[in-house]
Order: sequence, then structure tokens, then C-alpha cells
Amino acid sequence: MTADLLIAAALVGLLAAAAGAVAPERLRAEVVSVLTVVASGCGLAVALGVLRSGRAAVVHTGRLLPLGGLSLRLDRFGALFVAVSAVVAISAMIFRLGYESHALSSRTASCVLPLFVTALILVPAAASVTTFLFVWELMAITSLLLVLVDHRRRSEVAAAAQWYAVMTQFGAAALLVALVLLATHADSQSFIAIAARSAGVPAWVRSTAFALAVVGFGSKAGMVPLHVWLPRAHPEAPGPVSALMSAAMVNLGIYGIIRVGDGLLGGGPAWWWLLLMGLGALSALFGALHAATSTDLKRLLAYSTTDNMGLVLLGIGASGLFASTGHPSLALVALVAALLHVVFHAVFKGSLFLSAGSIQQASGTRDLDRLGGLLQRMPVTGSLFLVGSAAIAALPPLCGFVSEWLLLQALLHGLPSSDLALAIALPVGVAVLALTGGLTALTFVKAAGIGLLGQPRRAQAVETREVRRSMWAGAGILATLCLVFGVAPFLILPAVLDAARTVTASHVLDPLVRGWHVGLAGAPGALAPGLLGLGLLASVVLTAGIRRALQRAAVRRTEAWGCGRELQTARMQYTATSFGEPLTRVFEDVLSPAHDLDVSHVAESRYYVEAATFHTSLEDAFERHGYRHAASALGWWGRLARRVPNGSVHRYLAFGLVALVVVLVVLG
Amino acid sequence: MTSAWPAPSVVAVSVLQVLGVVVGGPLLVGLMRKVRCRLEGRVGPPVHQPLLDLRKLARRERTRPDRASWIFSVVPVVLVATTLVIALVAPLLSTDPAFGWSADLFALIYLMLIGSVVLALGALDTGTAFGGMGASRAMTIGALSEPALLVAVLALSIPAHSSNVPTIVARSLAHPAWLATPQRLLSLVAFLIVIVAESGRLPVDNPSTHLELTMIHEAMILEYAGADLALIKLGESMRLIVLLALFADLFVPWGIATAPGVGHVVVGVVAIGAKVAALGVALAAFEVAVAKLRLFRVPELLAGAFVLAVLAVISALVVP
Amino acid sequence: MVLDMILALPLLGGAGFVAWRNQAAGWIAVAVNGVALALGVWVAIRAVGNAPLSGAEGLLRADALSAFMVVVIGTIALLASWIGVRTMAVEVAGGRCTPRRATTYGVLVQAFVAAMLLAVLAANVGVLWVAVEATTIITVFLVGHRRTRGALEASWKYLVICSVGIALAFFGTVLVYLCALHAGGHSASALDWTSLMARARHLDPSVLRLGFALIVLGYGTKVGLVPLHSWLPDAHSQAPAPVSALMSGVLLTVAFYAILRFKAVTDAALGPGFSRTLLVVVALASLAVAASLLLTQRDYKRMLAYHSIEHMGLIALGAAAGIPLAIAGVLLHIFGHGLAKSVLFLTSGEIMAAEGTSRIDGVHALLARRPTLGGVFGIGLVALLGLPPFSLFSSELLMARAEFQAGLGWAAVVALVAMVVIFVAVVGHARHMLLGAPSTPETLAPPPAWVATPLVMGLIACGLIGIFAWPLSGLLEAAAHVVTP
Amino acid sequence: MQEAAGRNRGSLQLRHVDAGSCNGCELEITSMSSPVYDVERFGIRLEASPRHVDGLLVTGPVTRNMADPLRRTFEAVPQPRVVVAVGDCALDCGVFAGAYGVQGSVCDVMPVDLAIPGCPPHPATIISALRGLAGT
Amino acid sequence: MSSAYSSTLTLAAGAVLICAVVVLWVTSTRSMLIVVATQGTALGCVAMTLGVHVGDAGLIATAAVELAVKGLAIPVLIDRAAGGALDRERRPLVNVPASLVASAALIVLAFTAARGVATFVGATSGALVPVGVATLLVGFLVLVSRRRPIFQMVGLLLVDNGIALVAFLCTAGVPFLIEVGVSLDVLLAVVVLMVLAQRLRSEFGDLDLDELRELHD
Repeated sequence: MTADLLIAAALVGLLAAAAGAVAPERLRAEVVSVLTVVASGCGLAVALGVLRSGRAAVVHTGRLLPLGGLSLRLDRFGALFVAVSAVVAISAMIFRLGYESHALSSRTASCVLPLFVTALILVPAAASVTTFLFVWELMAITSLLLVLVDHRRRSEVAAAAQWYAVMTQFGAAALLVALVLLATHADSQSFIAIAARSAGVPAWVRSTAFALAVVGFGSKAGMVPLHVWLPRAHPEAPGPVSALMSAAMVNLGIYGIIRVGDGLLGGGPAWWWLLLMGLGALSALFGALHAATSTDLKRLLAYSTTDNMGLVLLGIGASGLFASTGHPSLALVALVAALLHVVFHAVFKGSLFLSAGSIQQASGTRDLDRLGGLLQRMPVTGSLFLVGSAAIAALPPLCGFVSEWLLLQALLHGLPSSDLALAIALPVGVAVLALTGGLTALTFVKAAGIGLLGQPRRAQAVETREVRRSMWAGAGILATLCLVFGVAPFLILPAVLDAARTVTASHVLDPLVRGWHVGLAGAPGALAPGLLGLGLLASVVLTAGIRRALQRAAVRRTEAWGCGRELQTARMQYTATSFGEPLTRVFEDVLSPAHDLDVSHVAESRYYVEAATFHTSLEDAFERHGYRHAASALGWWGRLARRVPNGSVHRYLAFGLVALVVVLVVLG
Repeated sequence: MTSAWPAPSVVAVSVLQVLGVVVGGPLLVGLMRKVRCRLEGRVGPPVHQPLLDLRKLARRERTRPDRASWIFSVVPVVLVATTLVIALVAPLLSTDPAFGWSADLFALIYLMLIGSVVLALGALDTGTAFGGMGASRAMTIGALSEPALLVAVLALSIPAHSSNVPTIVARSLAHPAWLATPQRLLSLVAFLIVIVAESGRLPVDNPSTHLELTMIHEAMILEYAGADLALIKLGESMRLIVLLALFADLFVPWGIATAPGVGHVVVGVVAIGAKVAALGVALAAFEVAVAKLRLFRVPELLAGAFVLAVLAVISALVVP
Repeated sequence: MVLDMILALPLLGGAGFVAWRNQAAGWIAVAVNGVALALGVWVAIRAVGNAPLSGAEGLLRADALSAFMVVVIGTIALLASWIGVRTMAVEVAGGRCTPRRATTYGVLVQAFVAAMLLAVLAANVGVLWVAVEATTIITVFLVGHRRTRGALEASWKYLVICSVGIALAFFGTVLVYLCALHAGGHSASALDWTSLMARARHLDPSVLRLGFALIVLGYGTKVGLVPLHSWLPDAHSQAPAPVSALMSGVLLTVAFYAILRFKAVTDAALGPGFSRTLLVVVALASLAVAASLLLTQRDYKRMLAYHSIEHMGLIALGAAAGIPLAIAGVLLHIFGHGLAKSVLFLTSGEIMAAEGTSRIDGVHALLARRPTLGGVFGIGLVALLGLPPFSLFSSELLMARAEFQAGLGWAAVVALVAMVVIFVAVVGHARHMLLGAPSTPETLAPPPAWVATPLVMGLIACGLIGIFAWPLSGLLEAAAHVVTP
Repeated sequence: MQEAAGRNRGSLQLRHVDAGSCNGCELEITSMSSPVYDVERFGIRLEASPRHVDGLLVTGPVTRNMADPLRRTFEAVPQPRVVVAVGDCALDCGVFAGAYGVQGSVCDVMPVDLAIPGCPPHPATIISALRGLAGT
Repeated sequence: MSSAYSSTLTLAAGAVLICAVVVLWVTSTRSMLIVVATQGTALGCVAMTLGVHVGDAGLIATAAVELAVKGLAIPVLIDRAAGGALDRERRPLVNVPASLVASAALIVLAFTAARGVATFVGATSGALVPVGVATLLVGFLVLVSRRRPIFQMVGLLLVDNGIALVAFLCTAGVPFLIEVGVSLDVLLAVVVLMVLAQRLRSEFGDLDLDELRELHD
């Protein structure tokens, strides 16, 4: 039954793609969106069925994919990711109904979008090396084409797509080697067989495969230093696509790391996981810092994706570390925390990206320095963005807090430890969590405060109007989930626990308390998000009531206090750049911002300034110090190599003569 | 997960805690102001002056900048409400308050964070230069002090194997030797620095400055008037007293009511009052003695706190 | 009989050009090639699980491998002759070509196709050699068809280098013949494929070793493998698009077919180690050369040509692995590469005709200005770079799996590194050509539907054979077993 | 006055505006906060934001340039609000009466609730007047 | 008989190699053509000698074809291609003394490398196989070092002749049908080269091949 639904999801997805290719332009958006929602709905149904029953959905056919065969097997672990992708896809497609983009309505884009969603749903179900790589690459190429949609309007799109293409191909190559290496040593390309036989595989093969998988999947998850494409490509994609990429596609990088590390390899030595924790910590800090200093709304969100995926990697690393040092119960808790964060990140980041898409469409820009005052002009979208921001800043009672709390608990309960690795890694993990937590709060105060509040910083922003209903409905679904999961995590926690158990084949008794609360079994105290939410609501009502009782007169609306000055313009407000400036100065050594002050004087005297322009820019340190050099080295090599074939037929023939001589010498 | 205490005691303790925080907060501020004035050679306003101010403000007109949204009006309410929740669940008087099992230290910190965040949002909502300036500075300092705070908390939680505050307090009482360990002392200092930074006291911020350009916290609330301002002032004083009370519980837990009974609770009230007052006096005295730091020296202070907290964790691992 | 017909049909099409001398002849050639393809498909269906067909008194022989190659050649020939009608019409209309030369062109293309068919259908490896040499001579005029300085230069280089290479292959063939005679072969039939395989175990190892090395060197020239690969970018960039398509799409792989045949003999005699070492060396060298020269490539037709060198390197590496899975992957790759590369060359011909330059920096914003051509070119590059759903993805994965199984994992990793570098380079070039906004808002006429259709169909075919296993898997496996123990 | 005292009941915050003073009054106002006079003990403070105060403490004649800012500051104070004019200049422009650049006294610009004469007024005078407002 | 056979064979084969070396030496087209014709004839003689020795009619026929094509047709064709112009190799890429030294090295290489094949074949013909390989290598050297189109055509011929020599010596020639095909192909190749050389001259004028460098990356 579930298998049929899985096939149905894929077929409806293909149907949607076909419809996108042939439908008349008038109907295209509607037809494609509705069909894709149906496909995602099928995917969601399969995932929920599998999560509930625990019976995997299996599809196998040799009639597809020559000499490899298509092999799908959706277990609970995969189902969790399918469910997440499906929910994000449904929201994004509802959003897409109202999203006005001529480019996204083109024949190609309409055809590719459903394919992308289908690939997102199929990746976690893939159960053989060939199938996995096929759908993985399909996902990569379809998302690449969708990133390209706006290439005519903005020149940055092409650059972003180029970065994305290169990084994703690099990652795919690493994955191919990792998976094929495992398949070769396990003598089968089925995941089940590999998992069963991987224990007998030589240690170097296991380690190589894991390291390559971390590289390959990490690049998809936006792991530093392979993240460079993410803050370029996610922002340049059209609204619904960037939501799908940042909320659903990056998760699959995490999926892959867990699937390979825990599922196929069944865990490994401590250094694997320390490596992962290190990379996670680096990603979290780097992403958070750049998000805090970004002024482009969607770029900020993209960097924050890197940050959150870093936290997830930290959790996975901690989980593996616990498992390898003999703490199976904590390992499970840490993994659950990481997975929970994946789910919640999808929910709030999806809502944020969709709201950001609305904002971009309504105001025509995503530059925070030009936005402002949107909450009054777009009350619903603005509120949804606020909810998402609060969730991502881990403010209770929204969902972000629950997963971060659980992760903190896992790290905390691993201490004190006699194991040196744990004793060093866990406190560092807590410190990273804490620092990113603070930076994220700052980031989203900036995003929401500068973007939505205050006065419009540009004339056009005054004209901004609320977007169509379906657009905020799409973001609203996810924002509602932020609140629902935040208050009632028990709705999702058992499913996540089952998923984590499935992939680690863990037999640990229930490590978490059941019911409304979240907590570690056997540990005193727990988190009561529902109660907390209720308490907050009650005390807000109480306080507001008291205020109302004390002061019944209407609030007087006056001009803002400007020290008595006559001229109080919107330009005097803090911008996103100035908001982040103190932080930029604090982390000057890491961010190394470039300043450029250009002063021109009046002709008569140098004492009078005619005009002054100040320009500041922050470049990604990895891009500047790593990738640029690599690119110029390749260019240098290319120019060098070009000198060899200079067009002389004699030289060409001489190659042959030399080869002939070598053959004769060696074989004669 | 219900309290082991009889219901009336629990209710009584809860009411006392909330009342204590609501009334004690302004009084603490008054006390600190008094101490300050005395040290400066003045008589100073009466200790209950902040309460008088609040009474007057509560009846005054509320204003709202014409471009601000509904967020602006919500901020004071949320600020007070979050602190009320903390006052309710935190073990200020007894080790087993209502919902004490849910009084997780991390949760309390994040509840406080809600207050900081909404204050900053409210400041940005005014659409003025001062609001943005204050919000930017406050959030930067907050972002840097949070890691120090969380790591310091971790250092406290490690020996207790829990981040539940009542549990930590109860275990500290059971093992007084913990209190003199290096990790305690180190995290104590870190905690103190963070309290100073979070509550906007000298040397991080001068709460009585009149110069907008040097303001951090005051700049954020320039636009609030009347009842809104009263709530904000109340909320801030509540945050301060809650922080100090938590600090007192975590580092000097003696006197807290560990069993139901009027006697215990009375002792608890007196003890926490005395401890908080002593801390307030010490803080005020310290404030008189130091000058405000330049804004960009503040991160150095917070980084110092962070290092101390990390050292605390490491020594917690070395000296279990 | 069928085999004779398959050979005769293209020649018939060539005769049509002489008889009619107008566009109708072009369509007749298309039809004739279509019929040849249909016959080839029939032969292929029959070849799976049955004894090989033979024809022309034993001179021709079609086992599954030959049948597969006939299908590949037929498909690409159909595509190329279809677009050839357009190319010649445009050239004649534009005054760049006289009707007389158009006729010559038509005849030569058909002869070229026939020579390739002869090469893969020949029962005797000597005849195979003659056919491959014949393709060289025929295509020299096709390469030089434009009569420009560049075309002349390219055809000179092409002829000289390939003649030398093919002579070396003849040397190798002679040495194999020598071994076969000494192993008891009869002089007339010793070079027959079946007799060679039958006596493979008794062939003299040291002479055979030298012979195979010379064959790899010699036929490798036509395949475009290092070291005698240098003619390829020149010839492919100067030839008319349909000829480039045929050369890059099938001629290279027909030459590789010869290497595959000899490899089977050598492996049977010497074990797989020798041919593997040799092929790995030339494959990796070819990949390195292609990667290095694609980095700063300035001409898009040359870019496609170097891309062919890369794919030939991949095919050689796959063949080095040698196990049936690898050979199946190689053959699938041959088909997929043929389709994608010929579509790309044909499209690039259209682009060049429309834009008047083959320089990468001379072409911009194609997707915006010429959506059809730009789209086909872009999707073709996607296919060629080995991304799904196109068959090159499946075949590259198959080859990689096989290489790992055969213990050539390290070489596969090196190849992957080269492929990533090539990806970087090609994506950069494609970005400059395809993306962006047009500098001037011009409305440009798209190519007629009858031109776009075969191109799109080619890409669709390339996708379908990568997704659906059932029409091809059996044939691929049967063909792979012909040249593997 | 009485109304204000009943309203404030021991808590009075004012915003000081120098509308064009010679700074004589400022010196006296500053010395109110010194240990000698210590106005704060009566619950009276000067605040930075007009939103936070109960009224204005205006000194000096109202110059042309300060008239508008003064009015704006007055508008910014939440109601009910008081205006305290300190010094002779604030009351009737003093020696600056009729000078170029002087628009008039404070009461020409806004209603004055409490006038404290003197050139400059003694701190004790100011404090006692303000105590009347504060109700202490 | 046997000694006459072997000395004839050795003489003819030696002539093939010597002609190849002489090609390196000469600079004028006319003298080079004489050398090429001589070499073709010598090659034909080798085939003829072998054919007579074995008594194989096919081989004798092959020898006749060979004589006709390589001894006569091709030199005449090349002469036509040269169009009577006095084309000289003025400045070879590798000058004459150096190319002679190089050819000596290549001949040594050929003798060492082909030893295996020589012993495998055995007998007089086997011993002469290295001569063929040496011719091939010298031909290759001509291809690599000579700038004039006609000299490159000749280099190609030398390579072909070397291989043909090896073929005759090793296996008494490939089967007749294939041999005809091969000869036809070589003939056609030379014809095509000739056509190309004419076009090159009409397009580029007096041309060194080394200047033909318009096409490169």
C-alpha cells in the first residue's frame, strides 16, 4: 500500500512536470502547483504511514536505470525526511500559486519544479547506490535549473549558479567515490547489504568512505568550508525555490551523513565524529557571524542555514562520539536532538524564506538597508516573519528552543567524563551553541527589526502592499507548525525517536520522557514547553489587563522624539549595516571588512567637503582565501597547458614518435 | 511531576515569589540608588522612590510614535510577562516551587532573552536613530554575554547532572563542599559580569546618563511614556532582582526553604531578601567606584567572562 | 543478406545525390539511413541470444557488439543527414558552397557512413583496418569542405596524423597476423575475428604485446587518445557541423571498437593486466590533456572536441576495467556520448551559422536571444557533463562501479578529479555563452521546427536510454560478453 | 499646582530646555543636584527623554531658533504636563527683551504653570517651588 | 639458390633502409623522388624475391601491384603535385647532420626493439625485420623534422614502406584482398595529400608546414 503511494507520488510528480511542459501559460502555475501538492501529499502519506507502522515501503524494478535497477526502500528514518520535504513542498506550492514570476512560469521552470520536488521526496527512499546517485543528481540539476530562472534579470544569478554547479558536482564526485567504494567492498550496491557487510570492510575503506561522504553531503548541507555556494544560490533562487532548497534540500545532506555514518557504516571511531563536530562548530560560528553581518535578507537567511546545519552536525558528531565511547543512550538523545533540529529548521526556515519571498515580491528588493515599516503595510506576512524569526532565535515557546535545549541536555549529560575527547568536545559544543544562539538572536532582531519595523527607508517601500492570500497561507502553514511543535513537541518527538532508532539500529530503552514534556528519562527536571507557553500567555494577558485597567485613555500617536529637530527623516534610522557594525568591529579579524571612503572637496577649498561616499563590504573569508586561489591556480595551469599544442603539425607528430619510441623501448 | 509539597504551601510560595519580585524589584533599584547617593555624599531619594515613580507613571498618558506598529505597544507587556513566569517557576524562596521541575536554567535564560529581544524590536520600531543605536548595542552585548552565561551555567550543571535549578540548588545544599570549588568561583565571577552587562549597569552601561549618544539601554526606551514606561521600568527591575536572586540561590543557597512550613518559608523570605540586598549594595558600591567602559572595550570584558566560564567548565571536569 | 543491405543502403543514398542533385536527394539519404537504422535494430534484436549473422560470403559478420555499433552509427547518421539537408541548403543559399560541392558532400557523407558500417560489420580485422583507413580518406574532404585556410590546415593535419596513426595500427595488425599464423592459422582466415579468438591462447605473448601496444597507439589516434590526439580539435572545429557530429559521435568510437576487439584477443592471450595498464595510461593522459586544455578554451567547437577526448579517455578507462559490467558501461557511454555530442555539434553549427563566430566570448545570452538553440545547447551540455536523467550519468556510474570492482578505483578517482575540473571549465564557458540579458533587445528567428525536432529528439533519446533499461540492457550485456571472457 | 501635586505624590521628573539662556540659570539648576541641595531626595529628577517626564523646566528668553524645538519638546511630553519657567528671562525676557533673535518669553510660546523668578534664582528657591509641584 | 635468395633479400631490404636515410640527406624534390622510386622498387623486389622463394602466386601478384604503385605511380603523382617547381627543403626543423645522427640512434633502437620479433620469425626474412622497423622510424623522423608538404608526404610513404617491408618479411604479406585494400588506401592517401598540397600552395603560396599554425587553442 505504502509502496503504491510512493510510486504514485513519483508518477504524479512526473505528470506535473509533463503538465508544466504542455499547459498553456495562463493555467500553468495553477496546474503545476496543484499536481505537485498532490504528489507531495502522496509523499507525506507514505512517510506518515511508514512512520506509524514501521514497515518500510519497498519498490524494486530492473526495468529502469540500465544495469543498475531502480531500488527504493523507505524506512522510518527516510520517512522523516520525506515528511519534512513534503510539508515544505506543499507550503511552497501553495505559496507559488500567488507568486508572480514570469520566469518561474516559463515552460522549462514549470517542468523542472515538480521534478525537483519529486527528487526531494525520492532521495531518502533510494536504497541502492545507483538509485541514490541518480535521484541525488537529479535533485542537483533540477535545483540548479531553478536557481537559473532569473538569470536574465540579475547578473548575480549566473555567478551564483556557477558556484552552485561546481560545488554540487564536486560533492557528487566525492559521494560517488564513497558509495561505490563501499558497494565494491560489500560486493553489493544495495544499502541493506552494505549495512550488513560493512563491519567486515577494511578500516581505511570505512574511514575514506565516511570522510568523502562528509565532504559530499556536507557541501549540500552548506557545511563550512564547502558552503560558499549556499549564500549565493539560495538568495538568487525565486521565493518558493529558495524555501525548498534551504528548508528541504539541505536536510538531505544531513540525511546522507547519518545514513552513511550510522546506517551503512554502523558508527565508527571517535575521530570521525570529532571531525564532524569540529566542522559543525566551524559552520555554526561562521554562518552565524556572517548572518549577523549580512544586509541582504535572503543571504542572511542562507547563512543562517549554514549556521543551523552546523548545529545539526554538532549534534550528529556528539551522537557518534557518545556511541563510540559507550554512551548509547546519550547517543540516541543527541541524534534525536539533531534530527529534531532538522525538522524544526525546515519549518521555520521554510516560513522565513517564503515570507522573504513575499517581501521581495511586494517591495521589489531584499536589501534590508532599503526596507522598513513593512509590518504595517504587510501585516500578515510581517507577523509570519516575526514568528519565524522568534522560532529561529530559539525563543520559547516556539519550536527552535526545544531542539536546542535537547541538544544542550545531551551535551550536558555527557559530562563530567573521563574520556578526553568528550571532556574537550562537549564544553566546546556548548560554547558554540551559546555563541551562535546569541548571534542568531541579534541576526533576527536585525532582520525583523530593520525589515519590518520603523519607517520605510526608501520611497518604493511606502507603496508596498500585502501579498495575495495563497502566498501568506503557504508561509502560514509553516509558521503555525513552528508554534504547534514548539508548544507540543510530543506530536513529533516519538516519530523522530523511531527514525533515529531505525538508522542506528539502537536497542536503548526509551531515553526520553513521554508526554507533554521533554526531558531525559531518569534525569530530574524537564522542559515543559506547553506549560511555558500557557504561562507566558496567561501572564501577558494579565499584564496587559493591568495596564488597561490603569490607563484607559487611548494611546496618543505623536511624532517620534528627535531632540526637537524639525527634520526627522527615515534616513536617520539605523540600517542593517549600521546595526551589525559593532559586531563587525568586534570580529574584525575574522570578517576583515573592506572599507572604502571616498571624499571629494569643493573646488575653492579643501576644507569643505562636497560629497563623501562610504562603502563597506564583507567578503567570505573562505571564498577570498581559498576558492579564489584555487580558481586562479586552475587558470594559470590552463594558460600554461595551452602553450603546448601550438598548432605545429611537427610537434603533434613528435608526440607520436616519442610514444612509439617508448613503446619500442619498453616492449622490445 | 507534581510538587512534593502540600498545595497551600506551594501556592503561598508562588504568590510570595511573584509579589516579592514585583515589589522587591523597584525596592532593590531604590536601595541601590540610595547606596549610590550615600557614597556620593548625598541623602538621596527614599528607598521606595521607584515605587512612587511607578505609581505616578502608571496613570500617565501613553504615547506611540506615529510610524510604530503594534509591536511597540506589546513590548512592555511581554517584558514584564516573561519575568513574571520566571518569578513563578524559579526556586527563589523554596527548593520546590510550583512547576519547579520545569525551572530549567537554560529555559530561564532563554525566557530572559525574550525580554531583551522584544525590547530591541520595540526600539527599532520607533524608527529613530536612537532606537536603532540602542538596539544594536544592546543586542551586540547580549550576543556576546549569552555564551559566557550558558557556559557558566554548564559549569554549575555538571556536578549536579542537571540543568534544573531546584535540583542544582538542592544538591549544592547537600554538598556544601561544591560551593568552594574553583569552578564555582570562576563561574561566579563570569556570572556576575554577565549580570552587570545584561542589566545595563556600570561599567557596561550607565543607567542614569542623559547623553543619548552614550546610551545603550536607555536609548531603547526613550519613546515609552506613561503606563508603558512604568511596565518597562518594572520589568527591568524585576529582571535585575531575578538575576540577583538566581545568583544568590546558585552560589549562596543557604536559607532557602527546603521543606514546607511557615517557619521555613519565613526564613527563606528573609534569607533571599538579605542576600539580594547585600548583592545590590555591593553592586551599587562597585558602580560608584568604576567608570563606564568605552563601548568597544565591553566585548573584552565579556570575552574575559567567557574565558572564566570555560575555565570553570574545565576545572569542573578536572575537579569533579 | 541483411548485412549487405545495411552496407549498401547508405551507398544508395550517396548515389541519390549524384542522380538528383537537389534537396530531395538529402531527404532520400535521410530515409535510406532511417531504413538502415531499422535494419540495424532488427539485427540487434536478433543478435541477442542467437548466433551471429553473416553476409557477403563470410566477409561480414554481426554479433551483438557489431549490431550495437550499427544501431549507434545508424542513429547518428540519421540525425546528421537530417541536419545535413539544412546545413547544405543554408550554405548553398549563402553562396559559400556551389551545388556541385554540395553533391560531393552528400556522396562523401554517405560513403563515410558506409565505411563506418563496414568497419563494424567486417569479420576480418584486416578489412576493419581498411575500412577505418577509408573513413580517414573520405573525411579529409569533408573536413576541408569549406575550403577556407583553416579547413585546409585542419584537413592536412588530420590526414597526416591519422595516416601515421593508422599505419601504426596496420603494423600492429601485421604482428597479430604473424602470431596467428604461427599459432596455426590459415593465411586467408587468420585475421578473422572468430579464428583469432579461437587461437588466442596460443598466440605468442611478446609479439602480441608489441602488436597490441601499436594497435592502441594507432587506432588510438583515430579515437582521439593521447599522444596522437592533436588532429581532433582542429578537424572537428573546421568540419561542417553534420560531419563533426558524425566524426565525434561515431567515428571515434568505431575506432575504439577496433581496440575493443583486439583487447579481447590480447586479454585471452596475456591476461587482462597488460591491456589494462596500457589503456589506463592513455586514458588518464587523455583525461589530463582534455582537462588542462578545456580550462581556458576560447572556441566552443574546440571545447566540444576536447570534451570528446575526455569521453574517449573515460571509455578507455572503462574498457581497461574489462569486466562485463565495464564493457556494458562503455557501450552505453558510446551510445549516449554519440547522441549528446552529435546533437551538440549540430546545434553549435546552427549557432555558428546564426552568430557568425565560434568564439566563446563572441556569443552571449543565447538562452535569452535564441531560446531554442541555447536551450538545446545547454541541455546537451548537461547531458555531456554526465548529469541525470541522461544516459551518460548511468554509463559513467556503471564504469566507475566496474573500475572499482576491477581494482582500478584509484584511476577512477583520478578520472573523477579530471571530470570535476572539466565540469568547472565547461560550466564557466557555458555561463558566458548562455546566460545573462541580451545587450540589445533583438528578435531573432528561431530555427524551423524540422531542424529543432531531431535535435530535441536526440536529447530525449539520450535521456530515455539512460532511464529505461529494457530495450538496451539485454543487448548491452550480450555485446559485452562478446569481448569479455 | 495642587492638582499636579496630587497627581505626582512624591515623584517629579522634568526635562530641562535651555531656550536661549545666558547659562546663569543652568549653573543654579546644576547645583540643585549637588550634595548641598540634593534635589533627588524629594523625588525630583531631570530626565533625558521628554516622554519620561511630567513637564518642562525652561530657562532663558525664547530665541527664534529655539521656539520651534521648545514647542516640539512640549508636544512630546505626555499629558497632563506642566511647564516651569525658571529665571527672569524665561518670565519676561529680562535684559534681552526686544533683542534681535529673541521671540519672547516662555509664556508667549506656551502656557506656563509655574514661574520661578530670579536672575538667576537661588537653587533653594527652585527646589522649594518644585517641591510644591512634586507634592513633597 | 638459398644463398642467392638470402643475399637478394638482404640487398633489397637494405636498399629500402638506405633510401630512407638518403631521404633525410637530400634537400631537393627531384632527387628525393628518385630515392622514393628506388625504395618502392626495392620493396617490390623484396616481395618478388619472397614470392619466388615461396612459390606463392598471390605474393608475386602483390609484388607486381607494389612495384606498380610504389615504384611508379606514387613518384609520378608526387612529381605532378610538385608541379615541376623546384621545391627545396631549405631549413629542416632538425638539420641534416643532426637528423642523420638521430636516424642512426633510431636504427639502433629498431634493431634492439625488433629482436624479439626477429627471433620469433626466424630465418633470413626474420633477421631483416628490424630493417623494416628502422625504415618506419626514419620515416617518422622525416615527418617530424621536414617542413615542406612534399617531404611530409614522403615521410608518410617511408612509414608505409617500412611497415610493408615488415609485413612481407614476417608473414609473406597479408592476404591478397587486404593487401589490395591497403595499397589502394595508400595510393588514395597520397592522391588526397597531393590534392591538399596543391590547394595549400594556391591558398598560402610558398609554404612551410611549420607556419601552418592558425588553428590552436
